Amino acid sequence: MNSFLPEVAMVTIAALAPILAAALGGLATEYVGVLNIALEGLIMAGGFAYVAVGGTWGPAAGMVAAITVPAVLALAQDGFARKARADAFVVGLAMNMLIPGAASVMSELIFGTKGVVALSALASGTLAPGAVHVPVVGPVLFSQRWSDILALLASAVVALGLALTPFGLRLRAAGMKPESVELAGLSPGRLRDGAYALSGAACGVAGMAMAAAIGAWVPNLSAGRGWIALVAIYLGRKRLKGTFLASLSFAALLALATLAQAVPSLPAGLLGAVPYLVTAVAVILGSAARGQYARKIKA
Amino acid sequence: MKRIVFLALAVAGLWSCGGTGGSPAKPASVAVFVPGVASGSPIYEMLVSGAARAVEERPGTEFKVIEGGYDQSGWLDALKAIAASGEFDLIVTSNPALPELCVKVAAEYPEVRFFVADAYMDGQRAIHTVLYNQLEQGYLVGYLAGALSVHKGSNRAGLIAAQRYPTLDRLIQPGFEAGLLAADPGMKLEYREIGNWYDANRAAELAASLYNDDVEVILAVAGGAGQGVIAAAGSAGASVVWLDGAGYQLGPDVVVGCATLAQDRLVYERVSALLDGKDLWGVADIVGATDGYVGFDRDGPAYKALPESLRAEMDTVMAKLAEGKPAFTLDSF
Amino acid sequence: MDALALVGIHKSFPDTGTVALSGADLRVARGEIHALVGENGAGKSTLARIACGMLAPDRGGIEVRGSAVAFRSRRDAERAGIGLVPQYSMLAEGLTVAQNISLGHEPRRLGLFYDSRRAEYEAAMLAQRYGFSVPADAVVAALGPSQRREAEILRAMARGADILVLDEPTSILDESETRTLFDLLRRLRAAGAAIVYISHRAREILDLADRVTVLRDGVALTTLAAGQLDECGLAELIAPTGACASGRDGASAPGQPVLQFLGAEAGPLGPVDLVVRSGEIVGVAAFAGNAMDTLEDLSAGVRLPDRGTVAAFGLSMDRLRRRGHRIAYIPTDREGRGMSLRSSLRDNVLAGRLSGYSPVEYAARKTPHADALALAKSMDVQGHMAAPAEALSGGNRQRLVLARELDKRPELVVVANPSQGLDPAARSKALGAIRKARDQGAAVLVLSQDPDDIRDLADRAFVLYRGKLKPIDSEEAGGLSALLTGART
Amino acid sequence: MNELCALPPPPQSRAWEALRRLALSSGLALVLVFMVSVLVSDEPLKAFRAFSLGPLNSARALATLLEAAAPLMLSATGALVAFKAGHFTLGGEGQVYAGAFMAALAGAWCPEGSFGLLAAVMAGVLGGTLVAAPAAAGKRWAGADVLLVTFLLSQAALHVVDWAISGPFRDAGNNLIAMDPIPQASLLPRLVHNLPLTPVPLVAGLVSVGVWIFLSRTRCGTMLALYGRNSRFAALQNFPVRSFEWAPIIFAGAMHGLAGAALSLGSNGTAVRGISGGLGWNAIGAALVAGGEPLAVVPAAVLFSWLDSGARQAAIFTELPPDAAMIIKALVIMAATAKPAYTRLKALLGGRKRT
Repeated sequence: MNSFLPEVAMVTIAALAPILAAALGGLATEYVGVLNIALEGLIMAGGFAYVAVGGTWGPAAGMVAAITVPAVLALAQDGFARKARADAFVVGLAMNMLIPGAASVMSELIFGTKGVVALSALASGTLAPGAVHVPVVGPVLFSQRWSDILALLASAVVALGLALTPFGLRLRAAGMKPESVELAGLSPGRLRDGAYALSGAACGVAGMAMAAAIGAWVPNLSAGRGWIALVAIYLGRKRLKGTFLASLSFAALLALATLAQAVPSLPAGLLGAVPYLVTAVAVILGSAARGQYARKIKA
Repeated sequence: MKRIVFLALAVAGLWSCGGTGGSPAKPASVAVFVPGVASGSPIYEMLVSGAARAVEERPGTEFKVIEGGYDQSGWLDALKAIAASGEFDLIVTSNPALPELCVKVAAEYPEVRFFVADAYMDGQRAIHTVLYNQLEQGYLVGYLAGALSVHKGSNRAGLIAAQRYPTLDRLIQPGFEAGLLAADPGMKLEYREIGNWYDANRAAELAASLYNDDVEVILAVAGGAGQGVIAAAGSAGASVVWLDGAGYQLGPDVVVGCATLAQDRLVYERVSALLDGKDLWGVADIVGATDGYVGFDRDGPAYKALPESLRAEMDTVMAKLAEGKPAFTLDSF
Repeated sequence: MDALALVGIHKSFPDTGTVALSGADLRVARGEIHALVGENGAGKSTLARIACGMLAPDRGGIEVRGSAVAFRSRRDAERAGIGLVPQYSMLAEGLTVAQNISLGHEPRRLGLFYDSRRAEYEAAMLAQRYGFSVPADAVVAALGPSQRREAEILRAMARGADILVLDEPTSILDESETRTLFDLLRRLRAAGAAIVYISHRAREILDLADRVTVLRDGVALTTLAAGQLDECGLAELIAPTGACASGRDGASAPGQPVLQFLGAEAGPLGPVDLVVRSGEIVGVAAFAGNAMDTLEDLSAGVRLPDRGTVAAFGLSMDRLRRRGHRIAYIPTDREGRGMSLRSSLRDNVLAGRLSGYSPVEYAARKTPHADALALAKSMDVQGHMAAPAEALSGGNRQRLVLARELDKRPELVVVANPSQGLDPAARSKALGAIRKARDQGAAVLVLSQDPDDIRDLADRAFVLYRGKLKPIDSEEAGGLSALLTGART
Repeated sequence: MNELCALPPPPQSRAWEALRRLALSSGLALVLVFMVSVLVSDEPLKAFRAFSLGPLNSARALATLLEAAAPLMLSATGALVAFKAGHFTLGGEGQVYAGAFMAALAGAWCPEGSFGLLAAVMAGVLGGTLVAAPAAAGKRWAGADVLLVTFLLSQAALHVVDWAISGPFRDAGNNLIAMDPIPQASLLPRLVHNLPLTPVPLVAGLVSVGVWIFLSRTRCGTMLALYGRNSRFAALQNFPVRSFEWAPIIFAGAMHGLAGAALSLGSNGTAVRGISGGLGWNAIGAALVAGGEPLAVVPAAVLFSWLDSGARQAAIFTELPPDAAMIIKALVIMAATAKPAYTRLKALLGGRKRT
């Protein structure tokens, strides 16, 4: 039992890496005031690009592809939505259909299979395998995969970019009032493009982390991480700190639900629902508490 | 508006000249319905190749492979569309869940016949099924898992499944447990569930937590998500057992054993028989290790790297199973 | 040589099917304050946006300091030294004043990170230079309208613009703030800046401008020296209606108390005691800061007082809305509270009288549609019934809200800044409609930052200063101004 | 002076606009199908014919097409009402699944016959409503974010129903992961002998007409649309905003539940694991492709199921991979929502007007 907490921490960090990267990417488009529903598809695009390119030219090239391909896709997605004045939400939904379909066709072309493509060269090693036996810190920190660490670092970069750079400031301004950036001589459309590209790149890193974790491309690789990332953004009230905390707590809930399967009397199928139910109840109660507080101020 | 009229005319033209294009009387035509995607799934690849071989030997027989995709809820509509096309006399498929769907389709299209491998349903005149004795399959990998665990000093083995389904509950898991106990009566089974067939990362998390908890061998019954178990075994230096031959390719270093089904042989034999007019309709057979349809693949690098004594033990178990010892007789399913 | 010359500008908006400008000219010299006037929808704002590079003209040329330019973006115009103070706020509400001012030219640390300290310092220095009180580190959302306007002016000045376009800058400023602004503009003029000043207020224009260009139906009608004009003549030029003479008519016949404040306190608003009776117009001349907004919120029942009561028809405001009393509310925040921008003009007009139709009558669409047309016409709202209200210009939006709200045959009218965005003719029509409501027995509360509104409308008047109400003699407009400014010193 | 206001109102111009865009995107779909057929198949004409006409070439195929489109019409209409009210519900998938589950439960337990059918339909509606209810209540009493709560509840419902169908409520005698079969007499009746046509398409059509009447011809519908675009304004106009906060969410839940019931009570004959099969997501797509026009939901749903069914037909007759169909579907959906300028409105206005 004394290994329980480190284990929760370890699984949480592994679960957090892709969710956080995707959530912060999605936050970039929320900053400019659009919901990028295509996070799920973009993660898949990143994972597939990593395996498809990495399979031929090695993991480093795969990583570059994992970042650029989804970024370009997201850019195209936004470009189409803006130029054709299409509903950004519908275009995002369509991206979520398009990407798995295209990945499957390309997988058949490149690897001759629509199924699992396992390439052990692309599997991520752990940070310092020898240090696992260091108490507490060992398993929590040193047994993490470098791909996850990389995704967390990328998340930090995105977070810094959003919080501390002029670019982040401009995104926020564009989201609050597009005319404010227009008056400042900037193009709200270009800023939106930038936000989309950033969200694509961040999702690509998330996909890379997921593919590297298992050393393979698996159809439907993202398996709902993009949606969880969206939940984290909204749970975090579209703020940076909030999104981080929400991602972290959701990852912890998922880790707990995973580890709770060790208790034989709990039905494994139902445990999957728990993180969502808990969060839904928390959201409603949280809103109610805020409402009460606001009423008190008024009365 | 003009455009629409033009389009309508063009479409109508295509339609009318297409109507005369049907081929003249054909002896038989076979559709292979893959409930999933064939490439990457050995059991379905064998389904296709077995049926193809049977058809090739009978010139004039039409043959077509149709993939139904992973979404179980779409299979019924796909099957109906195949039957409704009127192009096919025999639909060949493989999956324990398919007979129920075939019954529904057969009620509407009585002229179509079905052969379902890896499934069991008797008494339906339109359907022939053959079930593998997967108790034996589970037993083989269970025994290996048990013996290897004991060898490595662990008394627990894992089973990570995508979700609960009847074949798992009634055949694979009991067989696996029987194998574990046969190897060592003190063995215990840890069951974990992913919730779907594709979330490989969650599978990896589940597997990692088992391996961290002194489990040495895990059986993965999880489709694409099984890749996660292989990855986790790789980083934990532990082992995986698999239910069909593909495991060795997916994880040459960690997949120590694969129990196999002779799906291509079975499909070839039965489709040939059916095309030759043998009346197997309504019959449900069960085949297993005694007739060679369930076996164990010795050709894995990780298996060959196991200690000689373990492999010798496995040879004995396989030989005995082929003689029907222990007897996992199934009269029905 | 003109500092800025716009020659033969054409501009139409295919989306909404409107032609805003058809060959408009404007020439502004160095060291001049040049007023641009015209009725609502004459194309003033469009011309301003074109001058600032925010819109590209369909045809026509722009010259800056004698050389022809083609602005591909706002940035080009900014480089040419043209600053804009827009009619509607273009500040990002959630950012600080300094962030808004520095947007697009952010000071950086290490070439990468936003240097917020330096941005705040620069903004504060800028504010000090122009004698503005707006704090550089405050979030815009927390500011009152006049401080927002200050921030807006600072942003236009921050890039060292010497051609400045101000689009109705005083519409939400009080007298003393207006005076501060005018001082600033005069100083800029003395320094050689060219200033385009867009406004409706004849008196302001005569007070401030050197020359006046009148825009009508998208063409420049004439350009005159301001000295040649008087108030009435200017109004006549803007819209030849003969309705120049404003002033009060009708008489109040106060009856039952309708709206009552009893020691009401909320946020910056001190204890307020006020009774508005049926058949009278009570005017409150507004003052800078949040108290004005708070008073509006309390009067409209949007917010409840922290202490004390606000009641209408003897009912606390939170219960009132369920009782079906006829209340007209014309808010300052027209787009946020007064209309649904993306809904059709028809639905916006009819919103106030939906419950008056029987289901069958409404489903048949004939009567409601005729009503909507008549109502829009009654206030000269110009626009297509099926088009979204977004397509309406500011003045049309104001008229739409006035038409709908006053059509309710209200028992209580709460109106804030009734003449915002209206040209003199439309204004006098609007004020007439408010008076008519009074004459039909409504209790009317007018809150306005424009002392003229109070002077022209109010039977009894108050001034709101530091959250408190002080009664004034509304008959003396001069007295009002004096009180407003006097109260500040 | 004011001749613009004197023009008659354009007759449902938005609906026509939506229909026109749908027609154009159907044309685009045909072009894309043709291109893919030429690229991929060695019998391009056959592939094209199978894809485009396969779903339409017999009464039976047409009936199947309509039948498949009907649940989508129902759920998309529900989603559309919620969107009109400004509530972005992302919870359709779980609501459909819960509806299918509850309908199968009631259908199998209640006495067979039309009472059983009725009970099953009601149970389905209840199922969808129950999943939506906490979101509606959370919005009404706590102001909780609708998008977030509906999605979370939907995910939870998906897990719970998955567990229920493959665990305690599974039909033990069945190898399909499904619940006990609903007796034949409690299933949806067929309108025409030998055609798979149930009353569901009719009901779905009526629902969308009803919603159209509600939104465009009733006072309450007008108020709802105004509320959806500016809730603050609606409150100040004294509209019944309190009900608008929850009722549209409940309605969407009910419609998704009804769609789920139609799935269970149709050809499936019970609730199968994964029966919702993306219906909730497609509903959002169809509602948005319909441009917020309830009447356009019907053709939008038919377009969606035509693409699905055409892909299936093409896969049967030719080598066209199912993934190609998915890609085509995605591209058509994108195109369907594109707005190539408001040329129509411009023409209507006759061009001259000043702002």
